[in-house]
Amino acid sequence: MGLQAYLVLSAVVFCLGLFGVITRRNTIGILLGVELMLNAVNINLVAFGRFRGDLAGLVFPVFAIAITVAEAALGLAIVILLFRVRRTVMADHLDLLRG
Amino acid sequence: MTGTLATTLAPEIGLFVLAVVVLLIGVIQRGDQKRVVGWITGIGLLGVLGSTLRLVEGGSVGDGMFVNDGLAIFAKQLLLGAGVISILGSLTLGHASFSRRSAEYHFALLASLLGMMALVSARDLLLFFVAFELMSIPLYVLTGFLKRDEATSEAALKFFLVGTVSAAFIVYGISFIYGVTGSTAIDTIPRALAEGQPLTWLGMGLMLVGLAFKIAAFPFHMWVPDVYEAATTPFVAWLAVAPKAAGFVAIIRLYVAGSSASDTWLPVIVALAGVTTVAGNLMAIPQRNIKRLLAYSGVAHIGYMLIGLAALSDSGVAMVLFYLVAYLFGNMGAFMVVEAVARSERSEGIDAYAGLAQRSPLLALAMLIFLLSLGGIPFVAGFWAKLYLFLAAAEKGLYGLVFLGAVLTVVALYYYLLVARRMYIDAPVCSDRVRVPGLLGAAIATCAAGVVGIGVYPAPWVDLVKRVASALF
Amino acid sequence: MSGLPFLSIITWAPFVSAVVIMFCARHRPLLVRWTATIGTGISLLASLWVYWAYDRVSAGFQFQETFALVPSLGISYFLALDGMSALMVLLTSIIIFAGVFASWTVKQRSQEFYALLLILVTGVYGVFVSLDLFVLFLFYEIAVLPMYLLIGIWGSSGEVRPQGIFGRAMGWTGVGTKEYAAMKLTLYLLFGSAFILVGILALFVAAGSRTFSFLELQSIRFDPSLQSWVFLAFYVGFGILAAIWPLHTWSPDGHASAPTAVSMLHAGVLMKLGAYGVVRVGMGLLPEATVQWAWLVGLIGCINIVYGALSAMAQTDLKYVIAYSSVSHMGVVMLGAATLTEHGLNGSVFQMFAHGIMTGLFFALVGLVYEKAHSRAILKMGGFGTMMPGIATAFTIGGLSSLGLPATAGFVAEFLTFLGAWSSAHPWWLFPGVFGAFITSLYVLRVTRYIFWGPKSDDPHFAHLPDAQGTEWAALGILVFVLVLFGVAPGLAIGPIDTATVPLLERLAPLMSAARTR
Amino acid sequence: MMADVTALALVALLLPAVSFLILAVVVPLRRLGRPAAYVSLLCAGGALAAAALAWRGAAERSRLVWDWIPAEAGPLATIGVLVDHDSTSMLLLVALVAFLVQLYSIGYLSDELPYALGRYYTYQSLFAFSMMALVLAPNFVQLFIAWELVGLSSYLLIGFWYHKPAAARAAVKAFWTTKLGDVGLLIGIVMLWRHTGTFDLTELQAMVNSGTVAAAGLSVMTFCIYLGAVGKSAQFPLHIWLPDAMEGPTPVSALIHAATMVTAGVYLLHRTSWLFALTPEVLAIVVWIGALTALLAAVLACVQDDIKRVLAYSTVSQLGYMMAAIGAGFSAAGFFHLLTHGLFKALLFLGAGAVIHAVGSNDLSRMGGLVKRMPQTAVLFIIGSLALAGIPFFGGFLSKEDVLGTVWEGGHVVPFAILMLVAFLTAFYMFRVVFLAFFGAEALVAHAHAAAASSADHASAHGAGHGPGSHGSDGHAAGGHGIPHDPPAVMRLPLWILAVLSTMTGAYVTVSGPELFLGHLEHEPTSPAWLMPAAVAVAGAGIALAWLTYQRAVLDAERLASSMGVLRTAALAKFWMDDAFEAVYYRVFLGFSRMVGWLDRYIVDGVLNVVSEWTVVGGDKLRAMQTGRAQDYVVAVGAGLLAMLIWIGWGR
Repeated sequence: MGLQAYLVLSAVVFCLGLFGVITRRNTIGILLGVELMLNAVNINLVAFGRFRGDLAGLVFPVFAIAITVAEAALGLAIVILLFRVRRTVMADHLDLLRG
Repeated sequence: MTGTLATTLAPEIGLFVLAVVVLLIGVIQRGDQKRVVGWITGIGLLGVLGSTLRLVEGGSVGDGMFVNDGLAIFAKQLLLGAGVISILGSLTLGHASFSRRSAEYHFALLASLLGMMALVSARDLLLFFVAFELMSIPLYVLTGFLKRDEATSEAALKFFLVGTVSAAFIVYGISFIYGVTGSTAIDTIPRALAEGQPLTWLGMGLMLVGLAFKIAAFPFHMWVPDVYEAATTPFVAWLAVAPKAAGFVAIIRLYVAGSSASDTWLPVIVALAGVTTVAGNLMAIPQRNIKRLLAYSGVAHIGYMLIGLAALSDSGVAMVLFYLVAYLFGNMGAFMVVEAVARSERSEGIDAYAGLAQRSPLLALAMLIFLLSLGGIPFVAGFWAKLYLFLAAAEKGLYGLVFLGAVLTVVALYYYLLVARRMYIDAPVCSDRVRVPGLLGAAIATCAAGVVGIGVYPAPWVDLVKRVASALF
Repeated sequence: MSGLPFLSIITWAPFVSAVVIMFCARHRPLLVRWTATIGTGISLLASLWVYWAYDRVSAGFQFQETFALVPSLGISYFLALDGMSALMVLLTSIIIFAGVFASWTVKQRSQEFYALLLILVTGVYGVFVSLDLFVLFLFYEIAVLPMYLLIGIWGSSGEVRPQGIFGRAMGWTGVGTKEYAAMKLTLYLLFGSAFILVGILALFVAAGSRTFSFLELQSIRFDPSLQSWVFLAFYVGFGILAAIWPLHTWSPDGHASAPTAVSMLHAGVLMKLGAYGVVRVGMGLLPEATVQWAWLVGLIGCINIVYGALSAMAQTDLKYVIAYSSVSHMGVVMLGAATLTEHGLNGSVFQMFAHGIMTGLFFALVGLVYEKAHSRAILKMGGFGTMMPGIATAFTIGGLSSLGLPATAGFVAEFLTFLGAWSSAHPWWLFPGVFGAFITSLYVLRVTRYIFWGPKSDDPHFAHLPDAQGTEWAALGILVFVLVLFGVAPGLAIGPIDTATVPLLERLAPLMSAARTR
Repeated sequence: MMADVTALALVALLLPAVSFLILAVVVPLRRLGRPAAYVSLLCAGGALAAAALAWRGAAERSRLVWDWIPAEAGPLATIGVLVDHDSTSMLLLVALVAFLVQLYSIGYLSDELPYALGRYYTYQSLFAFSMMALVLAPNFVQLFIAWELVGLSSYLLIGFWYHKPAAARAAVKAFWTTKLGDVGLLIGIVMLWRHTGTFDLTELQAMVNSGTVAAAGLSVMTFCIYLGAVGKSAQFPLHIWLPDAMEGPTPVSALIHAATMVTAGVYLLHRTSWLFALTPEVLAIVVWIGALTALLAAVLACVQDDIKRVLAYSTVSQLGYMMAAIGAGFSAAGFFHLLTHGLFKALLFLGAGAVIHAVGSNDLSRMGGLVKRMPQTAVLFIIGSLALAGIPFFGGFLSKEDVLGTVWEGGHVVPFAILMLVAFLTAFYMFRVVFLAFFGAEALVAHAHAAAASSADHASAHGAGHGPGSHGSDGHAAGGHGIPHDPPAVMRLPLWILAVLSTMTGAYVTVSGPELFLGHLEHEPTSPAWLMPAAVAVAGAGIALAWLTYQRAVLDAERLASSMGVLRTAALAKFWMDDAFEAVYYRVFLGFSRMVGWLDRYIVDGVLNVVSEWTVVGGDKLRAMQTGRAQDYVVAVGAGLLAMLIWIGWGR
């Protein structure tokens, strides 16, 4: 399997994630979509690192994963917060601010 | 080496220490934290700002990952200055959560600031990404700071969602660039571009989307009005300036400065500038909430700055930096007035300004000055700013863009004048003065002084930004 | 003599008094007025001195003051004046001095009113004396913006609203109200300034991004194709302020809604600012384009004259009549300039002055009538002459000047313009010009007859109308005196004007002869 | 001596100016009324003396000019005085009539309120100054300036009783109509300047004499200049304003609308006759229009019932005479007639004023048998009428005959015939007035105030309202006095002076020729021998017809009138000329202006409003994009990315 295949895989995952973000009604689902996108990036980085034989490609995902975790935590916190005040986690109900 | 490390990173280290101190206070002092944290943060920021004055241009750390060139120092001063003004405005915030969770607020703010400061100095994509996220994540927190408010949490979620998706775009783009160049150093990008690898283009495009989100260019601006409307005003004042400034510096580094292939970005930036200016101005017209209005007008201002960037020249960059300064004072000032009025009137609608000139003439005058500065009227900073931008674009021959921008200034003045009409022409609903807390007043006065000062005598600032920018090319 | 920075004094004296008014004269109406009087009085005296001391033999730009503002971009605070701007400065001084008196009775928020008015005037002076294009533009915007508040706060909405199907469709835009007029005027003029800005920047860049100085730019020969579009930009930009057709529609609404002193200043001086801009900046810097586009400027000038006059005739609101008459008269100014002949240009500049005074007078009078009768509807009024003979007399004099009657300044201006028109490359311009003057006589005398002549109106509102009083006489007296003085002794103004127009034409002469042979 | 003459002329010119300035600026003096009148009168007297001296001293042409409008290559325009025989003759006429009229007015307007009287004399001074400036004009610029200023004075004086709607309307009409002609004059002057490079009459004449004026296009210029004269001198078709101008006080009509201002056109053409001589085609037009005007006005004069209107039409008619003479190529005859006409027409008007003053009405049917009540006035009026009719030894005899002879000499047979017919009509209508007013049965009409109020003509029908302070309508004075009587001395004196002067000059020139007025002429018209008897016979026939009809009643006036059929209908309708102008003004002009006004408001401005409205609506539409749903925001980011990538790909 060449680099190309990994890139394609990551692109597919990335697009799946994006698709999820756009289409899921549930905010939790959307968060999952985001995670998927970020993981696609990691696939990319690692693949490049592997094929180039460069260490940076492996270091980078470590940082990325750490940040992703922080983001996910924050995202879930916000969702919980939202559920407390709004009693819903459906994304399309959240259009108080508009126009 | 440690000496260089310390001197080069002095502001960042100072900021980090300050953040830790604030956090510790928050941990130790349970319950009502009052304003002491705010004061500490403010004074600390001033100290850090002072330390930036001693920074040496060209100092670098970590094999050139982190470089303090003129641009970076300038940007850091700008960011810190904006932070000070914002703190000044938020010191008197009356919300209960501000008394209880003051340390939390200030820590987040300082963390974000730290991210921005790292971002403007970053010369390595890894650092760049980390700094970018360090800047962004606290902003989501700060947006949702008033936890009990329905709108606030909604805005935080939207900001977060769009923000993380954009971050994903950025890092995805970074991965491609890394893949092509085999390095995370930013310096290698121009060469890769010159080679014409499509993946480089894809990567740069993806990154540009992420940055465009940060600076809120159309159509990546959509979080802006919602967040501005819902978040606390002093924070918004800062949010409207600092991350955008950082974002611009990043764009300048990646797409404009010293890049041999930079002219190839011209059509993109021109297109972004055009649509952003038009959309921002048009969408601001029907707004009835002053913060939303300022949000959209902010989008338009981003468009103007992009016009300057589109010149892809040292004078273009210089003028963008100048614009940022003018925008800092004008925009933050306007938001501070909004805060003052909102606190007294319990409304952020434009109607709340009816007859303000007769109730509090000075406050109205200050608002008028800020609006005029934003609108680009002589003798206040915004005029020179806009003019210089157009000048830079004209030098590049982008007369179409200049003309578009100049004409849209008229549209912008339309909605600014609608506010002016409320303040000056309409009759007041009640006659008592709007009470402005002293510190907030000081923030407003600072901004007004900045706006008028630059407006009357812009030469030193122009010289400064020109010097900073010319080093990049 | 040359020790004092006269031009700065002229320019900034009103501004200083505005600041004094804002911060020191709070809630003391009389002090406000006297401060304004003193501020504008200083300007008036200084401009009289400057006008008198201007050396007509050596000509050129005199009373120069320079101060580098942004050296890195070649921007400097460079003031100087030649014969043309000296006259314009004098005009401004006269109008604002009279304007202060004419608005003596403004009661509501008078402090702000005077402050804004004086700031506005600073802008106007600034444009006339600046020789740095950038600073000129800066002052230009200053001169436009306070207008919004001045009209919005102290203006008056018209009684005559649009009617008919179109009218109803337009009704909800607020046509006819002062808020609408204020916004329209301000935005329209700023729209024009966008063109000016682009033009100035283009010249700056083409000149090597070194300088905004008029004199230095003048010595550069710009590429004809650049000149061509930059001239159009200037023409549209400044022309909007000069109310060129079809970009004039801000003017009737704006002038009709504005309070007295503002109408005086705006129609009297600000519109001249537009024409001045076209002549000074457009024609002064872009000789090739001037020759190239003269036909357009003249053609639109002709349209303005006739169209404005006919529109004025159709109006039933007194202020609109005067406002449209300004549109018509500005046509004469533009026509004169477009002739590119000595007499035509002299006439053009003289018309700027004459029209400034006469329209100032007109608006002062209309303001007085409105203040006393609370009506602007021509058809409702009647027989006011018996009650306010002084106003009637002054109105008649203004009207006569407006229709170009000799012994008033209006005649000399029109006469010179006609001479210029007939000796220009487009002699037929003479006919619309003369015809326009005739239409002017129709509507001016018609209005005079309706309002001041004839039997007294039966309307009880008009039962007791006092004549002008006290300070109002001062305003009227000054304007009538100047109007007649310059009509009887036009040499007072033509002399200095000539020193400015002749060098301008000398630059154009070779190009024109080249164009003719082609 | 020469300098003295110009100085004298200058004094004559400036005295009224001084009086005007004093009265205009010193408001309290003006408000006093009578003292103001005395100031004006004093200046007019001084001007008269100076003018008389200048007239006697004028031998050579001399001029005195100052720069007026400077220009790079020497002054563009000058002002000053040009003194020669013609101008001093005219100056004297103007000064004389002006002085006499001002004197007369003291009596005539004795019932005016002081401030109104002061205003009247201010205007009078202005007029005297402007008219003299016109007469003495050394160039076209000053001529035009003065030309317009006399128009202004005329406007102001016609509208002296401005609260009368008819007066207000007449004033405006007069101004507009003459202004229409002035448009032509101005164009002519401008074109001529471009053609020759000068405004100066002396220089122009020198150029014409040396033949350096190119003929090409010259006729257009002279025609344009002639248009000015058409307006001012009430030639067809712009004669319509003059009869209406009778709304002004009668002394004003005498001065401005009979003796002096209306003859300015004739004077202008006489002054520039050397120029017109280059364009015979224009002169032909002048003859024809002159003759036509004379006939038209004479016909109209026959059907008027208003004594002033008869005189007004007669003035128009006589102006036609003068013009015809000028058109025939011998302008001196026209000018001569101008001078004699000035004297006797002023006399007639002032006499009519005395009658109106006494009777309280302009209406001929309210008069009758006045010869018993006011014998002096009757005699004076008859002297004037005889002069106008062209009876030997009276004022107008020789000048009229000169005119006829000139036209005949010029070979204009049809105009000559017309003018002969007009001579007949002139005698007829003047004596119609004489017989109706002074002879016949005494009209037993109650001279009530009501009648006095509606003194004027039909035009004032709707304007019954006199505001407070409306202390004067023509002939108001006699209302309360009961029986008509001769006017007071202050009014009688001017009448007598005019009558004597008119008759004396008439007799003198009948005997010795017109040199007195015209100086030495290079070539006199040699009229055929049969002309004098024929002219006198025609005039006599006219008088006879009037006598038979109105005194003896041998002929029934009604039947005589109705026998004219269509002509009478047309005459009563003023040949529909006024209607035509009114229709053009109201229908075409106002209609067109309304259309332009509408266009401006709804199209030109409408486009602007629509565009700005679209901008606002566009903002609102764009705003709808901001749905408030987070996922849509993400979609926007994605779409933006896509667009950007496509754009980049495109760009490469």
